[in-house]
Amino acid sequence: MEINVAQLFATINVATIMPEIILSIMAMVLLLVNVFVPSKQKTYLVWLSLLGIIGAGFSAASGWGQNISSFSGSVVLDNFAIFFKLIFLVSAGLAVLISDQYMERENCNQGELYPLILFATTGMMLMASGTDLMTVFLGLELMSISLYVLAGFNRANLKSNEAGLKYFLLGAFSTGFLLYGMALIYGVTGTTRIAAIASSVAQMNSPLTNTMLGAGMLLIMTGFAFKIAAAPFHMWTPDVYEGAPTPMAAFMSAGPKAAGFAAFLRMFLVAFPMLITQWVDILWVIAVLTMTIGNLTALRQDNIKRMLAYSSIAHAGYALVGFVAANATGTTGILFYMLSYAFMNIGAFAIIVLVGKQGEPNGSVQDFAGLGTKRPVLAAVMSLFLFSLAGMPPTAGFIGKFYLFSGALEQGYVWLAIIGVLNSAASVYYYLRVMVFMYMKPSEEEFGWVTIGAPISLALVVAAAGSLIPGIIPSYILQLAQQAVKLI
Amino acid sequence: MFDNVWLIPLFPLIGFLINGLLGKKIKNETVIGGIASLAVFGSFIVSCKTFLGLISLPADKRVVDVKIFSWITAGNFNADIAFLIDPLSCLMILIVTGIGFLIHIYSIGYMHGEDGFYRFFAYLNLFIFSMLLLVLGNNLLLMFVGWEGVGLCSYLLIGYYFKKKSAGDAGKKAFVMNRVGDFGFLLGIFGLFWYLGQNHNVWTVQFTELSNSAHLLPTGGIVTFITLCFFLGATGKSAQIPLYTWLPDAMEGPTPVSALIHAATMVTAGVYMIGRMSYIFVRAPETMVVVAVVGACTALFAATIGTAQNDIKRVLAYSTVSQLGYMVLAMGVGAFTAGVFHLMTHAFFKACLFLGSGAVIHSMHGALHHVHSHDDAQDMRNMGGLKKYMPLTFLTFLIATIAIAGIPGFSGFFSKDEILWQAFANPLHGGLNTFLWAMGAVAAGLTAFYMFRLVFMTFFGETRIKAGAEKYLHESPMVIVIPLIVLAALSIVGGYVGIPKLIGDVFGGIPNYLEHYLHPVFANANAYMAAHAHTAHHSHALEWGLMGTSVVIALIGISIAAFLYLVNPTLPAKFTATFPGLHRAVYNKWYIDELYDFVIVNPCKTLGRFLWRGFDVVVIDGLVNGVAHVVMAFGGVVRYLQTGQVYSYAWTMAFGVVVIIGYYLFK
Amino acid sequence: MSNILSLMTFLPIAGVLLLLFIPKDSKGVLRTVAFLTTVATFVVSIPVLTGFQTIADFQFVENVPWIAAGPFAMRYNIGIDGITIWLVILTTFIMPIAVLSTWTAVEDKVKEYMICLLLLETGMLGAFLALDLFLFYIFWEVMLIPMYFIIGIWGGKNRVYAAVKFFIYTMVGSLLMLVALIYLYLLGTKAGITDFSLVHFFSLNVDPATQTWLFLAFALAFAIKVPMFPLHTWLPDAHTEAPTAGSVILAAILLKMGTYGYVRFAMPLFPEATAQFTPLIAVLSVIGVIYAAFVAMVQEDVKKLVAYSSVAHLGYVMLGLFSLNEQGVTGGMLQMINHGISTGALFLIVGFIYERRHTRLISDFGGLAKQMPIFTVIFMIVTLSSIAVPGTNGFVGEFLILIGAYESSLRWYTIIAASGVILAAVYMLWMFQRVMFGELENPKNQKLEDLNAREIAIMVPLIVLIFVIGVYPNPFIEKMTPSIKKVIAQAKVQQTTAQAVSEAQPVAAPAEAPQAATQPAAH
Amino acid sequence: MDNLSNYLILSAVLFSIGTIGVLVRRNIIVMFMCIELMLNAVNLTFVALSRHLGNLDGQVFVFFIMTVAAAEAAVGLAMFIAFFNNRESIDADDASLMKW
Repeated sequence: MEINVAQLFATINVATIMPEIILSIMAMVLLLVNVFVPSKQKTYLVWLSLLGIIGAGFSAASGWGQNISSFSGSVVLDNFAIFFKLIFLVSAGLAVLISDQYMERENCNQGELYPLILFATTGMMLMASGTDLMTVFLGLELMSISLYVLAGFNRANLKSNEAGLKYFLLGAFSTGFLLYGMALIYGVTGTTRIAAIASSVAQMNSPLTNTMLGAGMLLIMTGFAFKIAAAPFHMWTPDVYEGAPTPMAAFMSAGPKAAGFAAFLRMFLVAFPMLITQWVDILWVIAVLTMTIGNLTALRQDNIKRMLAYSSIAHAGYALVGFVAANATGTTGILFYMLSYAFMNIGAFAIIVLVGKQGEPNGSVQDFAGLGTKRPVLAAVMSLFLFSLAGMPPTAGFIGKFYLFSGALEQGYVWLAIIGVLNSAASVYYYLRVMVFMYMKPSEEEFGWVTIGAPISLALVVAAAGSLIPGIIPSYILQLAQQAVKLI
Repeated sequence: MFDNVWLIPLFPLIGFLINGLLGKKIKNETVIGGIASLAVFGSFIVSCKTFLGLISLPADKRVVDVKIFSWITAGNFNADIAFLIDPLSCLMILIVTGIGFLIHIYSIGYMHGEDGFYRFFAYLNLFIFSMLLLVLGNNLLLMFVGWEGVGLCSYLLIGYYFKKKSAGDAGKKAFVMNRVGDFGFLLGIFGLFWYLGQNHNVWTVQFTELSNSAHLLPTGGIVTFITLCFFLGATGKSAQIPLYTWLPDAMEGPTPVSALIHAATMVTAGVYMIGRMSYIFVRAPETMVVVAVVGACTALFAATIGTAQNDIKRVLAYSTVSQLGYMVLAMGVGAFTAGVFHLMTHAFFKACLFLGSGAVIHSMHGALHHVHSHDDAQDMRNMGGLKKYMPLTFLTFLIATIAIAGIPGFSGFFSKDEILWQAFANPLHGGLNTFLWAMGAVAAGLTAFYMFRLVFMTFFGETRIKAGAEKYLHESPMVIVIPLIVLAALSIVGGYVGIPKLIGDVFGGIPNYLEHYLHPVFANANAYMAAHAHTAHHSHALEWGLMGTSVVIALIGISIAAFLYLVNPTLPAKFTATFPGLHRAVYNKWYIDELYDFVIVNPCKTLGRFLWRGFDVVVIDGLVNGVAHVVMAFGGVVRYLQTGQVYSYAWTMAFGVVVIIGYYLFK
Repeated sequence: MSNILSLMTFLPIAGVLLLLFIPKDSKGVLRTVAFLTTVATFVVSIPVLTGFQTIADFQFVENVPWIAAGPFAMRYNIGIDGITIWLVILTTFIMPIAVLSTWTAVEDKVKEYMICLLLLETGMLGAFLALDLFLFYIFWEVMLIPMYFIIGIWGGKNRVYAAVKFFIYTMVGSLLMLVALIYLYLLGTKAGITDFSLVHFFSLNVDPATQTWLFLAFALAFAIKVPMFPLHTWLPDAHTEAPTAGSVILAAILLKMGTYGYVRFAMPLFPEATAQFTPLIAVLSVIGVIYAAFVAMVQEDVKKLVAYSSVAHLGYVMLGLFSLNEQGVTGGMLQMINHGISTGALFLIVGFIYERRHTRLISDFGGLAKQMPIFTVIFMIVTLSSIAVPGTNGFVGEFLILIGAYESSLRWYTIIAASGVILAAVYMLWMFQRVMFGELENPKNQKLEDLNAREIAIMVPLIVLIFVIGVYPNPFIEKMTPSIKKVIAQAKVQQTTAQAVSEAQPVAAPAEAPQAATQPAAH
Repeated sequence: MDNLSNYLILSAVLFSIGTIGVLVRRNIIVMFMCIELMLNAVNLTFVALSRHLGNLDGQVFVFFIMTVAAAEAAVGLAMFIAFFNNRESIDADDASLMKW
C-alpha cells in the first residue's frame, strides 16, 4: 500500500486544530513553569491557564462558519464543534478560577492541576471536532485519563482517592464497550470515518436488520451514556462527584458531559440517522430513567455535592429528551442547555467551595443554614443558580428546558415532555431545600471561610451573568446553537 | 313634581353619616338625638309633600318613576337607583318616617346615658334610610338593597349591647335567618328576570315594567316557583313559619328598636313585598294557598306561645309574629288592601305597645337599680299594679291593647275584621276558607287573652316589685310620653280610613278611603283575580254574623284573662300544675329553637368539622402530601441501589448493556 | 408616553436596584424607598386608567421582537384591555398598602423583604399585561419566586412547609401548562402562526379532541392558582403562614391570576373544550362555595377562616366566568376586584390584631369592640363587604355572577351556589361575634390599642372603594364591557356549532340552550 | 470468511471473559487486568477485521488503543498506589466510603 505523503500533508490544515494546539502548548508551558517557579502561591497559574483558554476560545471562535475539515477528514472545525469547544472552555475557565482557593484550603495546591484541566479540555475539544472514530476515541481518552487524575487529585483524601479509583475502573470498563462497538461498526462499514460510515450504512441493503451494525451502534451508545451519566450507566457519578475535589466535580459535571453529548450527537445524527428507529426508543427509555432516577434520588440527599451529582444525572436526562427528538429544536436545546448548565452548575459548585470547610467533614446542606443572613450576596447568587437549575424563568435553565421539551413535542413525544416537566417539578423540591437552609434556618455555627479571592469572584460574576442573561435575551446564543446544529 | 323625592332617603343618610363619623366627638346627647330626629322629620315633611302631590294627581296617573342614576348595567341587565312613587310606597314612607320620627324622639329619653348613644342613633338613621330604599325602590334590586340593609341594621341594633353574648347571638340569628329569606328573594329575582327575558325578551327587574308584562306570565308552573322563592324571602323578613324564631330573640335590642324595626316597619317588609308584586303572586294559585296557610298557622301558633310568656317584650314579640301572620294571611287570600291596612294599624298600636312596655321597663329598671336588686325588669311577675305609678303609660297602653284585641271602634278592629272576612269570603281557596277563618278567629281570641293578661299582670293587681323599690317607680319624661300619646291616638283613629263597606253603609255611605287610595296598586292583581276566580256572593247577614263572632271571641279572651289574672290570680298556677307538659312546651316555645339546633345548626357544625379535619386535612391534603411522600419514599429506596461498591456499579452497567442489546436483538 | 406600561411594570425593578445600594441597617430608608416606589408605580398607572378608551382592543400596546430561534418567535408584547385594566390598577393600588402593612411587623431582613415585594409587583403586572403567551408564562412563573421567599422567610411557624407546598403545587400545574402552550404553538405553526402573540391563537381552530387536552392542562394550572376545590389545600397553609403583606397580595392579586387565566387564555383559546368542561367547572365551583363555607365555619384560626372564605369567593367568580354571558362574566371580573379589596382588607385586619397579640386563634379574643372602636367599625364594614351586603362592592359582583349564571345553562348550580350567601353570613358573623363581641375577658386583650394613624390610612382607601364600587359600580363595569363582550364572543364562537351537534343527537339539549346562544344578539 | 468468524468469536469470548472478570473479581489490579483483556479483545477484532476488509484503519486504531491503554495503565497504577498508601488494601470492596 503506497502512501502519498505530499497528498497526505495537503489535507492537513493546522487551523482546524488550532484551539487544541494552543491549549496543549499552554498546558505544557504550565507544567514547565510550575517546575521552575518555586512559588507556594499558584494563583499565577490560574491567570496563565485562563490566558490559554481565552486564546483557544478566540482561535475557535474565529473559525465560525468556515467548516473546515482536515487530516483526511478525521477532524473538522465546524460550528457544531466550535459551539461545544466554547462550552468546554467556559467550563474549564470557570473550573480553573474556582480551583485556587479550594486547593489552597485542602493543602493539595499542586501546579499540575491546571495543565491537567487544560489537557482534559483539549481532549474534549478533540471529541467535538472528531469526525473519525479514532479521533473521537483519542479525545475521549485524553479527557478521561486527565479526569481520572483530577478526580483523585487530593491524594491524601480517602474520598478523593476512592473517587479517582471508581471513576478509573468504571471509565475504563465502559471504554471497553465503546471500543468493541467501534470495532463492530468498523467491521460492518469498513471505515472509521463518520461520514463514510453514514454513506456506507445508506448503501446497505437492509441496515435495519444488520445485527452487527445495530449491536455496534448500541455498544457505542452505552459508552457515551457512561460519559454523560445516563442511567443505568450513571452509577459512578454521585460517588465521583462527592469524592473529587469540589472544583473538579464542577468541571466534570459540565465539560465532559457536554463533550459526551458532542460526540454522541455527531455520531448518531451523522452516522446513524438511518437507524433512528433502532435507537430512539431505547434512548427514550434511557432519558426517562435518567431523569427520574436522578431526581428521585436527589430528593433524599443531605450531602450537597452528592445532591448536585444526582441533579446532574437528571439534567443529562433532560438533555436526552432533546436528543430523542433528534430535530433542530431539540439539538439546539441541547447545545444551549449544555452551555447554560456549565454556568449554573459550576456557579453552584463555586458557592459550595466557599461554604465548605477544610476537609469537607460532611459537606451537607445544613452547612448552608443562615447563609442568607451572613452573606446575602452569596446566598442570592446561589439562589440564582439553583433557580436556573430548577428551570425557573427568567434564567438560562428555563430557556434550555423550553427548547429541549419543545423539540420533543415537535416530534410528537408528548409523554416524554410531560414526564420531563413533572420531573422538573419534583426537582424543585431539592433545589428549594438548599434555599430553605440558606434563608429560613438559623445558622448553627460560624462560617469558616475567609475572604473571597479574586479568581472565584470573577467566576461567580461570570457564572451568574451566564445563568441570567441568556434567560432574558437568549436569541443570540440560540441562533448560534441553531447554526451549529445545522451542520451535523 | 317629585324631583326632590331623593331627599327622603338622603336626610337619614346624612344623619347617619354625621352621627356615625362624628357622633363620638359630639358627645352631647341632645345634639346627637336632635340631628337624628331632625333628619327623620325632614324626611317626613318631604314624604307628606310627596303624598299630597300624589293624591293631587288623577288616580290613574299615580305611579311615577323617579330615576336618580344608572346603578348596575351589565349586558341586558340594568338596575337604576330610582324611586317608585305610588300610593303604596307613599303610605309606607309616611308610616316609616312618621313612626320613625316618634320613636327617635322617644329614644332620646329612653337611651339617655347609654354607652354609645351616638351609635344607636346612627344605626337608627341608617335603618330609616334602608327602609325607605326598600319601600321606594323602583326595582327588585334596589328593594333588595333596602331589604338587606334593614336586616343589617336590625343585626346591628339587636346586638347593640354587644357585651351580652345573648345579644350577639340574637343579632347573628336574625341576620342569618333573614339571609335564608334573602336567598329566596334572590332566587325569585333570578327566576323572574330569566323567565321574562328568555321567553318574552323583557329583561327587567323594574316594578312598573314587570307589572306591564305580568300578563306574559303563565299561571302556576314557573311562576309558582318564583313566587315561592319570594315568599321564602317574606317569611324571613316578616318572621313567618318556619323562619320566625329570630324575632322573639331580637328583643335583646333596646326597646325603641323593637318598636320601630321589629313591630312597626321592617318586619312588615315581607308583607309589603308581596303587595308590591301582588300581580305576580295572584298568578300562582298554589303559592297563594301556601301564603294563606303559612300566615294563618303563624298567627295561631305564635299566639299560643304568647299566652305563656312572662317577659313583657317576649309577649309582644310573639304578638307581633302573630299579627304578621294575619297580614300574610290577608295577602294569601288576595285581600291586599286589608293586609296593608292591618300593616298600618298594627304599626300604630304595636309601636305604642312596645314603647309603653319600654317605658315600664325603663321605670322598673331604674327602681330595681336603686335598691340594687337583680330582679328581671322585664319579667311581668315582678310587676303588677303599675297603673298608679305610671297613669299615662297605662292609659296609652290600654288603648293600644284594646286596638289589638279587636274591640270595635278601635283601629285594630277594622283591619283585623276585614282580614277575617276576606279569609272567609275570598274566591281563591274554596273549602280552605273556613279553616283559615277559624284559625284567624281563634288567634284573635288568644290575642285578646294574652294582651289583656299582659295588661293585668303589669298594671293591675298588687305591686309585686321588690319591696322598697316601688317608691322609685315613676312616670316617664315627656319625650317618652308624648310619642305614646300620639301613637295611642293613631291607634284609635287610624282605623277610620278603611271602614268596611258594610259598616260604612250603615253610617251613610262613608267610603273606604284606603281601598280607593290603594286601588291603582292592586288593580292589576284584582283584575286578574276577578277574571280567573269565581267570587262567591255572601249575604250581609253572614258578614255581620262573622263580625259579631270575632268580637265575641275577643271578649271571651278578655274575660278569661280577667278571670285568671284579676279575679282569681292563683288559678294560672294551678292550671300549670295540672298540665305541666303542655305549659312547659308552650313556655319553651314548643321547643322550636331546640329543634332547629338539633336538626340544622349542630349537624352543620359537625359537617364542617368533618369536612375540615376529616376531608380537607386527611383526604385532600393527604392525597397531595401523599404524592409527595410516595415520591420521597421512592427516592429513599432508589438511593440504596447506589451501594458504593464498584462491582455493583459494573454489574449495573453490564446489565444495562445486556438489556439494551437484548432488546435490540429480540424486539 | 408610548412606553408607559413598560415603565409601570419595571419601575419596581428600578426600586430594587436602588434598594441594593442602601445599607441593610437603615430600615427606615429601605421602607420609605420601597413605599415610594410602589406609590410611584401607582401614579404611573393613573394615566393608563385615564387614557384608557372604552373599546375592546388592546391599548398602550408595545410590541417588539424578543426571541427568535428555531420554530419559535417570542415578542415583548404587552398591552391592556378591559379585562386587565382594573386588575392592573388593583395591583398598583394594593402594593403601597401591602408595603405599609408590614411597616413595623417585619424587622428582620427588611432589605430583602422589600426587594421581594417589588419583584413580585413586576411579576404580577407583567403577567397581567403580557399579550405574548411565552412572556405571560415567564411572568407567571417569576411571581412564584418572591412569594416563596416572602412566605418562607417572614412567615409563621410552619412557613417552610407552606412555602414549599405553595411553590411546588403551583409549579406542577404551570409546567403542564407550559407543555400545552408549546404544543399549541407548534399546532399554530402548521397553520402559519409565526410568533407567540396571543391574538394569533384566537383564530386558530384547534380540533375539539386536542382542545380537550390543552384546555385541561391550562385549566389545571389556573385551577391550582384560583384555587378551585379540590386543589385548594395549599392556600390555607400559605395564607396562615405568610406575613400580612404576603397574604394580602396573595389574596388580592395572585389568586386573580388563576381566574384571569381562564378569561384571557383557557376560555377564548379553547371554546369547544370550554363548553365541554363547563359543567365540571361549575360543579367544582359550587362544591368549592359550599364546602369552603362549611370548613370556614369551624375554623379556629381567623386567618384560615378568611383563607377558606377566599376559596368560596373564588368559586363564585368561576361560576360567573363560566356562565359565559355578559352578566356572569362582568360579575366575575368585578368580583375579582372586589375580592381583592375585601379579602385583602380582611387579611390586613387579621394582621393588625396579630401584630398586637401574636395569636390568631378566635378563642383568644372576644370583646374587642369595647377596646378598639375604630377597628370594630372597619372590621365590620369589611366583613359586610365580604358577605356581600348590598351597598358594598361584594354585593354587586355576587349578584351579577348569580344572575348571569342563572340565565345560563348553569341554573341549577346557581341555586345551590346562592345558598352560599347564607353560609357566608354564618361563618363571617360568627367569627366577628366571637372576636369582637362579648365581655373583654382575656386580660391581654384589655391593653389592646386601637388602630394608629398608619393603620387607618391603610384601611381608608379600601373602605372607600368598598362603598364606591357598591354604590356606583357602573364606571367600573363600563370600562370592562367591550372586552368582556369580545371574550364571550370568542369563547362562544364555536359553541353554537357544538350545540347544534349535540341537538342533532337523540339526547337533545334542553330547549333553552339555543336561545341562550342567541341572547347577545337579541340585545 | 470462516477465518474471520473464528477470530471474531475468539475475541468476543475474550471480551466476555474480561467483562465477567471485572464483574466477579474484587482485587482492583485483577479488575484492571480484565479491562486490559477486554481492550485486547477489541484489538484482536480490529486486526482481524482490518485484515479481512483489506484496509489499514483498523490496525491504526489498534496502535492508538495500545498507546492509550498504556497511558491508562500508568495513571491507573499510580492511583492504585495512592489508594494502597491510604488504605493498605487493594480490594475494591474497601472503596465504599461513599454510597447511597
